[in-house]
Amino acid sequence: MKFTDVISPFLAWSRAAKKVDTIPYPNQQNPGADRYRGFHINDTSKCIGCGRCEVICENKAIDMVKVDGVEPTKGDSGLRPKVDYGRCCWCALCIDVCSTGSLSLTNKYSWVTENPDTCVYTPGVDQKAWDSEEKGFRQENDVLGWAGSPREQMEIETPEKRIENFDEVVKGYTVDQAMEEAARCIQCGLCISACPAHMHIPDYLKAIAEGRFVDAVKLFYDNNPLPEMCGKVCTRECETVCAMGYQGESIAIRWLKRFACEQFESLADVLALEAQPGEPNGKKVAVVGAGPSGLSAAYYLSRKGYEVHVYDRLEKGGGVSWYAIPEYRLPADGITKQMEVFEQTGVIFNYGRDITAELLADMENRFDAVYLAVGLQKPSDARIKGEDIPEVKPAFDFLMNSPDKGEMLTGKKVIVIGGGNVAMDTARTCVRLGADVVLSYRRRVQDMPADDEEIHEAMEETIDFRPKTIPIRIERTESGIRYLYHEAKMVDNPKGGRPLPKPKDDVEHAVDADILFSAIGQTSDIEFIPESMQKEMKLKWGRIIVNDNQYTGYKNFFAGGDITPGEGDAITAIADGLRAVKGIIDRLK
Amino acid sequence: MIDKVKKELEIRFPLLKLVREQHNYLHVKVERVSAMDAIVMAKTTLGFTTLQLISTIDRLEEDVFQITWILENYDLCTILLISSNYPRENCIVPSLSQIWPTASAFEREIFEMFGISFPGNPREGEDFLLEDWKDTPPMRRDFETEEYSMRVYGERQPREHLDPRQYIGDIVGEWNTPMGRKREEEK
Amino acid sequence: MYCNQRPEKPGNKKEFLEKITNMARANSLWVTAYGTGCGAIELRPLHTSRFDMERFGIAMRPTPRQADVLIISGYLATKTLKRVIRVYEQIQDPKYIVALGSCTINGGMYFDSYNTLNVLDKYLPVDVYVMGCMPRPEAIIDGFSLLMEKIKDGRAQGWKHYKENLDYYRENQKKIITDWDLPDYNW
Amino acid sequence: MGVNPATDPKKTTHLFFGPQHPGVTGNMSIEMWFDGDQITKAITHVGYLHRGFEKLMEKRLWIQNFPLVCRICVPEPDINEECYALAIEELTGIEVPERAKWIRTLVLELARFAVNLMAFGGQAGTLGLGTAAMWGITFRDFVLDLFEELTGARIYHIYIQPGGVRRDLPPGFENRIEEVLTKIEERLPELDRLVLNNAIFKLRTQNVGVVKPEWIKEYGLVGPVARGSGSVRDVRKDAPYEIYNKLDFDVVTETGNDIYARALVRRREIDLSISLIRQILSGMPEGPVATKLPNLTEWRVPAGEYYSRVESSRGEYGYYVVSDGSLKPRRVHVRGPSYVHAVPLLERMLVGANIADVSNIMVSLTTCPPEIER
Repeated sequence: MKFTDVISPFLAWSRAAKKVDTIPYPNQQNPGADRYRGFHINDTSKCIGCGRCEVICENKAIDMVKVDGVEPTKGDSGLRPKVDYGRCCWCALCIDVCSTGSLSLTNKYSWVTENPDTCVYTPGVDQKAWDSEEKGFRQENDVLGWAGSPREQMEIETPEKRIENFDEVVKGYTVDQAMEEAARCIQCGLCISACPAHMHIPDYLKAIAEGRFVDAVKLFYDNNPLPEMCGKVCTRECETVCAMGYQGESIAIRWLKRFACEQFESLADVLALEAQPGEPNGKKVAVVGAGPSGLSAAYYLSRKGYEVHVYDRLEKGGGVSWYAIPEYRLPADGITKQMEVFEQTGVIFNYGRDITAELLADMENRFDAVYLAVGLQKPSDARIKGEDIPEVKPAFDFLMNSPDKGEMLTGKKVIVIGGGNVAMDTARTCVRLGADVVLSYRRRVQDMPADDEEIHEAMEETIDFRPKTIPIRIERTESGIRYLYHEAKMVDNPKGGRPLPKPKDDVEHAVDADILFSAIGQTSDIEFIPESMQKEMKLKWGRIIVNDNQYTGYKNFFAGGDITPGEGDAITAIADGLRAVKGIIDRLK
Repeated sequence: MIDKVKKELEIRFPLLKLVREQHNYLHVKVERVSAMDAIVMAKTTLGFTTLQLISTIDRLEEDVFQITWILENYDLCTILLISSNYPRENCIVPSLSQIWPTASAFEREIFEMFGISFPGNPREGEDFLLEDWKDTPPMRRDFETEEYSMRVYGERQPREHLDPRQYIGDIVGEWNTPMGRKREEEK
Repeated sequence: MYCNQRPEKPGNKKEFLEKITNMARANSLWVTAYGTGCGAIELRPLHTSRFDMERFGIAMRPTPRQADVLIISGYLATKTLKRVIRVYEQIQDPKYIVALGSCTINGGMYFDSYNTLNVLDKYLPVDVYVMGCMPRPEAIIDGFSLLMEKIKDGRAQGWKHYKENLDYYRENQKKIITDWDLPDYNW
Repeated sequence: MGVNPATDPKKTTHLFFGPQHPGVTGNMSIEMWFDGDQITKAITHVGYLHRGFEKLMEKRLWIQNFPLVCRICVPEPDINEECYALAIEELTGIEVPERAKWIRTLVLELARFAVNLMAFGGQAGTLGLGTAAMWGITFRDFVLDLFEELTGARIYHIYIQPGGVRRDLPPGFENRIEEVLTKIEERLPELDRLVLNNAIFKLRTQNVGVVKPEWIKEYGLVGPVARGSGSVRDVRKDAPYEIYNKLDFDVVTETGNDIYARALVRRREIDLSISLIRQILSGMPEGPVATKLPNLTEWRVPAGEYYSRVESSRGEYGYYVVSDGSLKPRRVHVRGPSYVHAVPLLERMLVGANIADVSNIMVSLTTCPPEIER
């Protein structure tokens, strides 16, 4: 043993004269670090109650519960997370996956209690000492990307190529892409409330993610007998509320629906067991109009055992939305594929029948119930001076008559007035037919009612957008027509709502053209309904007012689709059909 | 190095299946009858003198236990995994406790956790991690730990569980469609 | 060596005497050095110079016979529970239990584990819970402050409760410790 | 826990050491038979901390296991996360960004640094040198402050995840690390004087608790236990993971075979960690710190089996991860170095040792019971 070894430990005494490490008041002086994972806070106004935190919690510490003052709305389940601190392990997985980023942890760490039953609380609802704490563990989605991710990109034809023909613009997902895209779904179900038909979206996304495409199609047919059409042209309310859309991109629900349907040559074969007429119950129902609403009512009634007769003035089923939507968005072969299912279900179609008052009166006698789903027939008046010139045509009629098989418009100049989907369809069809297109719309581009995607694609296709243009009149010239307009500025609407366009100055701008299509909407035409019936029904602005079950109030007459007030899109029409089925079943009991 | 090991093992055990191969890592699957031979050969002639771990996987759907011996060549830091399947019913696996002193503890644990017997291990049956366990061996796939925990230990308060998906669906009547497919049937 | 009779009912002292003794008890809490779970790692900084718990009158004692406080630092495996019961019962009256972490309240991380308790106060009387997984030393100091307050107020009566309801606690304890080989009363 | 009530007919004494004992590491116990004060037989009893991790992991999603695995080793949780993440990355083929690799290595070295400080001080603590133990733990606390700032927690960091790390370094973090390193470095010589140059420490540790070099291969000893007996085995060098192959270091090794040699290895590991941390800080590249993962609740890891290894402060740590292509792991088997150190080796080492040295020997192996029991 060395002597130094005996002495050396005593040198530690020198510490006695140095600064101590002790923290005098640890619990007051030592706050958690800026990123400390302490107790939960939740911005309840930002939270949408998707339940992602509950699913990711490995300790089952988070329960989604109803709280006072938060009502379920579209895109918000009304539930809020309640955290059990007898389970929580401060791992903060719930923070990193929170789809809106509303949930965070504070840097407060001290909570002592005598009563173990008090350790459960709903952050943001129950008052806690750390509610206003600013520091703590916050989501950093740009680092991790757990709360929202980008969408699988689908191949899209280039604008240069696609204006040459009427082939579909989007190419659809490959199987791998679709399964990956569907796997992004977090199964929160917020989309169910947004979808007018309340389709089983999380279920079929899961089926697609797992590669069970047959199951997915069967799930579509639970509340939507036109999935392929919806897969291509639906207004996709569901995607607007998707929880994944807050910090990433919403799931491509529409494209996935389309993908699942396109996996099969024949939908009727897939549904060989499902789409069969039900046990006949001896009752007969007439459906007027073979559009989405009429078809959906017909399909489910037939499966319930009713004898269903569908009447339509056109030669094929599918309705105007089908015919009027151009090939590049909705190819016609899909129609036949979907119509086969209806035939297999036993629906009897009567095509080419003009709907008249006599026919309706006849139906009243022959059928137990009638469902009116005639849609909107008449183009709205543009109320512009000179709209009676023959070169000024309703866009809707133009689209209805298969323009892709009609004459080319090569070298001609076309003006389209309007900002809705019909205007976009017309403009883009004309471009494909070789014309030079000017699109005139009263308000700004962001005010256009058409789908953003449509507008974006139309802009790429050499269409000359002229937003904020107020039409004055249309004149006839030697070679064609001249369209005159004022440039507009936007002023605030005193009644609220969208800003109004007002002429900026008196300068009249002019465009010369060969044809002008007015695409400013359709109105209803209810002249076919006998006056005696009209008196019994409640009408407003030419539309039929119905109750929750689509009942008109007149005998066993039901109505739905665009003839009743509403959103005016296909999926709402389908939902009307579903409700009508329920109404009819209840009424005929 | 690994190439040589692989070659020699393949010559000796033609039915051997290769699972994974890296520059210092080899995983092979052998027949049950040749498992012990392979291990002894690895130790005596191939230089894998250290037993790292004995691991068991309960492959319930195939009705077998997969036993994996993880051996190591200590000097070269090279890993050799030898796997073999044993039938699940009354599973008996030869003990390595005579060859490696460390094997005994691993085997005692497996006996406790899976109920696999290692005849030849002098300390088999001694309590290791558990004390007086009477239920199904806990690591078996058919043992439901949450159910056991709730039954035996209970919880302070039951969960008030509302699944947003179901809750929304019920509010808007998602399943209330004309065809009325029941959620239960779906699941 | 063991006392083989039921515990006597603790007698009541005069109120002012009780207050004075409580004051004294509160300011010298001696803790049994038994790290039952992972929370024990934060007890070490607590008795080093940085957090220095001795200035609050809290000190670690090596044996339960010298201590007043038992810290249950997190989850309790059933095998440990048996030892903890014995340690707790050997502590002289009055005695207090401080429970650290979520695990003691409702199972915490291991709520579905087959080998850990979920609700500690079914088996032992707990005076103070410190939330956190695991609680920081500062939070543990807060826990001790609460315990001191409780003792001063005369509310820390867990040990009396345990004696009075021994049958209830024993029944719960024996439910999960199936091989009960402890003496029934080990004071 | 006192003498066993059952009286032993033989003349040997029968004692339980632990689980309630201040000298025991963690919550475990040793049952011993003595002849005089010499141990004739010892049996380790473990399982007091058994939580059934491996069972629970089969019931949780891949990502949900990260909060769980770090709890297997309380003093050094990061190696568990790292080891599990390495296995998942190997099975899925997820790439880790370069900066994330550097940050991971930094975290692992910081954790090793903290643990060695505590273990080195703790070794002296078992001999009654309380000051050294307190200093060691206080130094470690400074490192924990860094962890708190970086990861949001002192103990359970849950920081490493497949494809990278959870957060980038906070601004100015490098300077804070440097401050802490300087502060501890300044005080390490004092600790040395107190421990390594202490007559008591030398007397109690030299030629006590000898690990014979021939045991190394027989038992598969790793870490400071093996390196204190002349082994040069270190996974960081032999099978480098993350960026260890870019760092310049020599494996620490001593040839004393006894407790003193193991303490010396730990002491030198502290210096090595400081040097490695400095190297990492000077070479840290810029860039992203995490690869985007798919939807975590629908994340399936392709079927396969992998045994991943990292070097912990106690030696080689292994995770045998088996996936059957589903949402949850099929089997995760954790192999901690303490498994062989604390059960077969300790049982053998204790035979012939004195009763007073039991705690000393046990701590010199840095046995971590949760690793054995899981």
